[in-house]
Amino acid sequence: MRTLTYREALREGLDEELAHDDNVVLMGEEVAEYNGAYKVTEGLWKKWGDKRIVDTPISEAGFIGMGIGASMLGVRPVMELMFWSFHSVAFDQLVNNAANVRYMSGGLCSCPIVVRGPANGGTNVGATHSHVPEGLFAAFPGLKVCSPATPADAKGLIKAAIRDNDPVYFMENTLLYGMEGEVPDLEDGDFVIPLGKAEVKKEGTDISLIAHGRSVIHCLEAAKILQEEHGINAEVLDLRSIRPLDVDAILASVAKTHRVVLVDESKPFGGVSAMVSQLIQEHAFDELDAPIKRVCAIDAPAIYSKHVENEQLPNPKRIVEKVLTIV
Amino acid sequence: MRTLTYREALREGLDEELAHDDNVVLMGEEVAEYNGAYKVTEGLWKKWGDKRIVDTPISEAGFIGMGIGASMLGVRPVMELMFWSFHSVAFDQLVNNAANVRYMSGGLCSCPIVVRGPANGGTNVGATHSHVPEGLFAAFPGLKVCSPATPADAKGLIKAAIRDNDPVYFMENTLLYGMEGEVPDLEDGDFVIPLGKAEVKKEGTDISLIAHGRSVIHCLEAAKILQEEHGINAEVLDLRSIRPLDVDAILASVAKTHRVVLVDESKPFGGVSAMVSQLIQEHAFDELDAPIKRVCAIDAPAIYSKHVENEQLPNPKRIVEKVLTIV
Amino acid sequence: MSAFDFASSPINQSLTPERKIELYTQMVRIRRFEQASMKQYAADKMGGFLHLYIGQESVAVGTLSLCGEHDHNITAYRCHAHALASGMSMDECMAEMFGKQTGCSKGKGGSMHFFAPDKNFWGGHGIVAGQTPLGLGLAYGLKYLEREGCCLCFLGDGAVNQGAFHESLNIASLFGIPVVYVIENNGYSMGTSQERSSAFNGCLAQRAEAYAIEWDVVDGSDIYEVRAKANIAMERARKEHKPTVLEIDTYRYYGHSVADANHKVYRTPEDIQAYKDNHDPINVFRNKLLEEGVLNEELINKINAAAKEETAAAVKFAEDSPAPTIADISTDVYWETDNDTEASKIGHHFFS
Amino acid sequence: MSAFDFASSPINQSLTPERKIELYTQMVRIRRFEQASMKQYAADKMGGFLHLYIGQESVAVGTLSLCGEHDHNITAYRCHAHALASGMSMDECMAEMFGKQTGCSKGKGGSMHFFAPDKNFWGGHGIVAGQTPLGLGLAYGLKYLEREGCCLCFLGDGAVNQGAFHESLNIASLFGIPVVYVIENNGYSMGTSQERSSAFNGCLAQRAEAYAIEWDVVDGSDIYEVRAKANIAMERARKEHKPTVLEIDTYRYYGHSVADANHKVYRTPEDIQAYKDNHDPINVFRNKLLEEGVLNEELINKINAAAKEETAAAVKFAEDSPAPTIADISTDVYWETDNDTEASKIGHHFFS
Ligand SMILES: Cc1ncc(C[n+]2csc(CCOP(=O)(O)OP(=O)(O)O)c2C)c(N)n1
Ligand SMILES: Cc1ncc(C[n+]2csc(CCOP(=O)(O)OP(=O)(O)O)c2C)c(N)n1
Ligand SMILES: [Mg+2]
Ligand SMILES: [Mg+2]
Repeated sequence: MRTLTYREALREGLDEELAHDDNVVLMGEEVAEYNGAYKVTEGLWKKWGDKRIVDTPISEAGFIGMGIGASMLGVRPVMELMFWSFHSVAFDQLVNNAANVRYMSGGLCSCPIVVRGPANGGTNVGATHSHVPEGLFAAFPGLKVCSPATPADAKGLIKAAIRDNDPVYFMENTLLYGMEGEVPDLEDGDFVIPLGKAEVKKEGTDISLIAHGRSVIHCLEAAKILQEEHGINAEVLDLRSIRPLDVDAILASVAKTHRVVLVDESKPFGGVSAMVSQLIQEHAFDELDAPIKRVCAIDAPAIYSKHVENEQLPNPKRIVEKVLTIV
Repeated sequence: MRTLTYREALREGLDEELAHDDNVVLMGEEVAEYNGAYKVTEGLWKKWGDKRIVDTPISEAGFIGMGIGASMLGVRPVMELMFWSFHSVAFDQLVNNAANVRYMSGGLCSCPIVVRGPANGGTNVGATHSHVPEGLFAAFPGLKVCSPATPADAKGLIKAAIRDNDPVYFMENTLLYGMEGEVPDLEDGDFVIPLGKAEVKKEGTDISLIAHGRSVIHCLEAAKILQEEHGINAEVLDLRSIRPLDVDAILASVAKTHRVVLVDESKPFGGVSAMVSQLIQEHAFDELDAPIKRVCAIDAPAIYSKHVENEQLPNPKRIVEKVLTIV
Repeated sequence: MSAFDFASSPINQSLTPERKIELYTQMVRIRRFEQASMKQYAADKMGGFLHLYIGQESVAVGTLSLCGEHDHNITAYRCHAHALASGMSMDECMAEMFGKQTGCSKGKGGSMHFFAPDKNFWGGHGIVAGQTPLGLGLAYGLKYLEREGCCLCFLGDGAVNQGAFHESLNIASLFGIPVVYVIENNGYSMGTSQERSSAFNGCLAQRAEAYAIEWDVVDGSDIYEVRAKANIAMERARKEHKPTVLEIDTYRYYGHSVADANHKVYRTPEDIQAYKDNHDPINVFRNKLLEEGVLNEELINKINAAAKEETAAAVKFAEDSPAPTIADISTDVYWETDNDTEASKIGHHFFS
Repeated sequence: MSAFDFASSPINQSLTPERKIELYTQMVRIRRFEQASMKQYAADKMGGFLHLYIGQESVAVGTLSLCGEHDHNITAYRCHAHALASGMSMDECMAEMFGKQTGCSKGKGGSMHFFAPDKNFWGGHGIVAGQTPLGLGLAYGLKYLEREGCCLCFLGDGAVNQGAFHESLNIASLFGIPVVYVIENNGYSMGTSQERSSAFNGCLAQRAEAYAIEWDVVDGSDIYEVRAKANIAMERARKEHKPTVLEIDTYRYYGHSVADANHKVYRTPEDIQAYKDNHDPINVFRNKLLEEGVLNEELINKINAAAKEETAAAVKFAEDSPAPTIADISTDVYWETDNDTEASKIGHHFFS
């Protein structure tokens, strides 16, 4: 297997799908000539040209809505939000038109669109640029949401997202773009990871750490510390996809460990973790030996200061501390 | 005590605050000359004139943002969204500017704005017009959310919301506007209900039904059926305010009954109920004799057909059935 | 009345008498359909809103009469006329409002959400101006897929003040998108007159100008004028991939929706009557066709009777159709689950 | 260079030599401050973004020099100049970028979010055009509170394509709001030239016209022209409660933000140099003031040296200031909890 960065893996996935289907078109601010604000699309404009890779004005409601309309006609737009945080100016298109048009038309329309971009805190860009909206969008039936934590998952899931015939909101992470990891070789065939499949990133017996996105990386670090310093063997379950959600994998892990810490970069009121908590307590009530605990962002808008932003977010230290309260 | 409708009680609260503070201004689509799409503001334009009661164009981002800007300068705007569902076109103003401006300015700005309007399903207006976004907004630190279920609460809470110095999103219900209830007499003094205080709407011992908004009314009906037909004495706790949230009242009720059904008009992924569930299982783990169950909307965009819309929503029948699974 | 006689423009000259009768018949059918809807609404056969188009028929019929197989259209919640003029049946439309399984949207959309993608009609949208980027996208799709055609995207005079419309105009011009925005200016957004909702210089269509988009203002009471000017815009879109904004002046006779109890407050009954008497698009066209000798009283009565009969049959169809079941609530959410694909079997798509 | 000599317009004629030196000094201070910021950013003293204003100084200084005690202003993320020109100290601004407790926003906002409501400066906003309805609201507030004054609301050439701006224009005109929108047209939104992001006829400010709003285009390299034309707009706002859209042509020398590695790709280094050589607003003004005999080399050097010294002191202040604590994360969320009011004690405001 090769080693690629998360960014390269994503790009490879996009490139393959551009080759795979003429109707796939990439759009967004600075995705073409500038090669992408975070360089995910680097080189694609040069390779695929003006028709397939399209720079847009700063009009998220306009261009995302345009993508939705085009998708109803059979185009398969992959729209970049420079930051997922900018969903706020396109919210109506994202949660009404994309999510509801199939339903309101009694199934006559469909909307095979992907909206992708980074959705994370931790880069000292302040409250308006640091939203983590996985839970926000997963709340809308009609939408699908996923959030890969590794290069391989990034590639496999973006390809599944583009081939999916429903709207998929794909949440990346600026702090993972440079992270390296193994990705299957091209000779080994088309590498697609289905939406809705969680992955145990580390087996364990004493407690389940359940997370998605960069929090998975934090959980893996925490698991190491827990093992080395406390003799606790934690399992790390990466949800990967938020909706569809692999509820079976969650319950299986809980049935094994009987203790759970959910890690979620979201603010604590709600978020994916509140929903996972609800599912676990409802469906594995008798399996639980302790209350489900969560590590979320400290409950305030995202702070700018680089001296404390990492403390506001989940991090291995905070995870370890939380685990120690229930084992 | 007098009997007023929910609509009249709200209007009385608005009217009193218009009298109480010259800086209070009511704005929104059709609130003035038309007397309000749902007649909440009826007569206020005639009484208070063009300066205090202002009709706006259909530009929610523009006028809500305008209200936020004006509030920073000391005006106290009370903005009507004709439907809370139209939050989608003003989302950036609602969750970035209103929620974050205090934080991002290190406390130099404040934003004493109220945004109000109906937020409910059940009126056969389809998916785009039937959002119930209490949980969505409560997820943003910096915002406050409340949702009254009775005329008295509507009056008391709208007055508290207007006097509050933070942004308060006030969620009413078209199906409650005509409902009558007792409201304290004017002679008995200024009637204000603080945000953050839940109310036991019916005492009980066997199970806690926890809800807000119209679901409280459903819970009361269900409690009656449970008592009469099943001999189950249910307690009904009305959250009233979602953020601040009366966590103590929730835990107190659980400590008494040891069984919980949460009722929430929201879609089941997330919502206020997922958060309340998380809080209960975390802080009252040992009090629970059964898993916490929820009655939410059936997980799909809101259906139009009046033949089934009430079945998609929580209703007394669904609540009773759910209770019977855990007692 | 327009100074210029648009009957003589080539696109109208090319109309056969049969086609003229068809256009007239369309308008009559739409009006009868809506009059029946109003009655059924009053009889509590429907829920929610009912936004009537009565008075505006020439706009939908005139513009959509120009559509060929590659031309698409999309509109707001006041969508009955566009649906019928796109070729949808009264049965499926009436049944939709009755909230029945046989409705075009299976009772899931209601009066505001008629759809017929097979007839190039993309709804029926409830959020003011929310359809304007979608119309842009349909037209973008046509260009992308290299199909010759355009998209007509309708919006109201109040809708021009939603930001999404402006974002769409800029993109339409910048990218060269074959979209024609049709502002159906009926003078009011709910109870608010155009003057109280929009700042403008002369007209609303002029907002196009600063985006280097062509625009025009049309007297909507004359279907010939509507067709003549829309044809220019549609040809510009199809041939040059250039957008246009057309503002078509028209009028609605009833309230914003049937629930609008105020509609005789913000407008006087005299105003409404004056419009009906002098500008009713059906009367105006009927008189022209009588003059032209295309119509006669007998034919008019026949058309009317047929429309009423069709409407009555649609009401019966709707009445007799089954309501959706509780299980129906959960379909049409995801393409993958509806089609029972492999993907749909992985993970939970639905929650409770 | 403008054909007309704006030095002779009354608002500039009224400037004393001292005041002219002040304006020059402001521009120099802003540039030195930002040059120092760039260095500190490179030395990893700050996080996030750093959007430099270098090359555009005449716009903020020229317009804000016209502000009296009732005039307010608000801008986007490229906000250092507006902050300093509004009277904020270099210390609090530099400390903010260092993420320190002593920063104007206590290290919570960063480079994009400077605020000083006591100096009528309302930020510093990161969402493109998100500040445009806020500026409208500040101006609405002035009118509502019956204070004579106006609000200057700055935005970029790329920001004109956000819907919120258009909604604001319509309301500003319709309601008669004393807001002056200043489009700082530096030719680019990130790596996209104006031509590739906006459809327009002649200029961007013209978008105002269809809203019946006055507009003008300004050569931003000449601070006299900026002041002359802004003064007309601000007087119109104050006296007639009428909005204006001004488009001020300007240029930024560095990348969109300091992290923009491409900025010599989408523009040639020659272009940038040519602008610096011929249109740099500080040089242009310095030469005028030399000609006018207001400045001399000695004074210029003194101003420069003082600005550098002030900047260095600000860096030291920022460096020496304490960082926020973890407890600080949780303050400034709610007014009520910060002020420990009765209301703040009821219910849980915070969760974990
Ligand atoms: C974003 C949004 N805001 C408000 C509404 C409520 N609303 C529905 S129609 C309407 C008036 C629209 O007027 P206009 O655009 O002139 O269209 P018309 O009804 O006259 O056809 C309003 C305010 C809505 N549906 N969506
Ligand atoms: C809604 C939104 N979309 C995108 C961005 C990312 N972004 C920040 S600045 C910018 C370019 C803005 O250009 P312009 O308005 O010309 O201002 P300038 O940077 O030139 O001052 C972009 C795309 C954002 N902050 N907000
Ligand atoms: Mg209208
Ligand atoms: Mg720019």
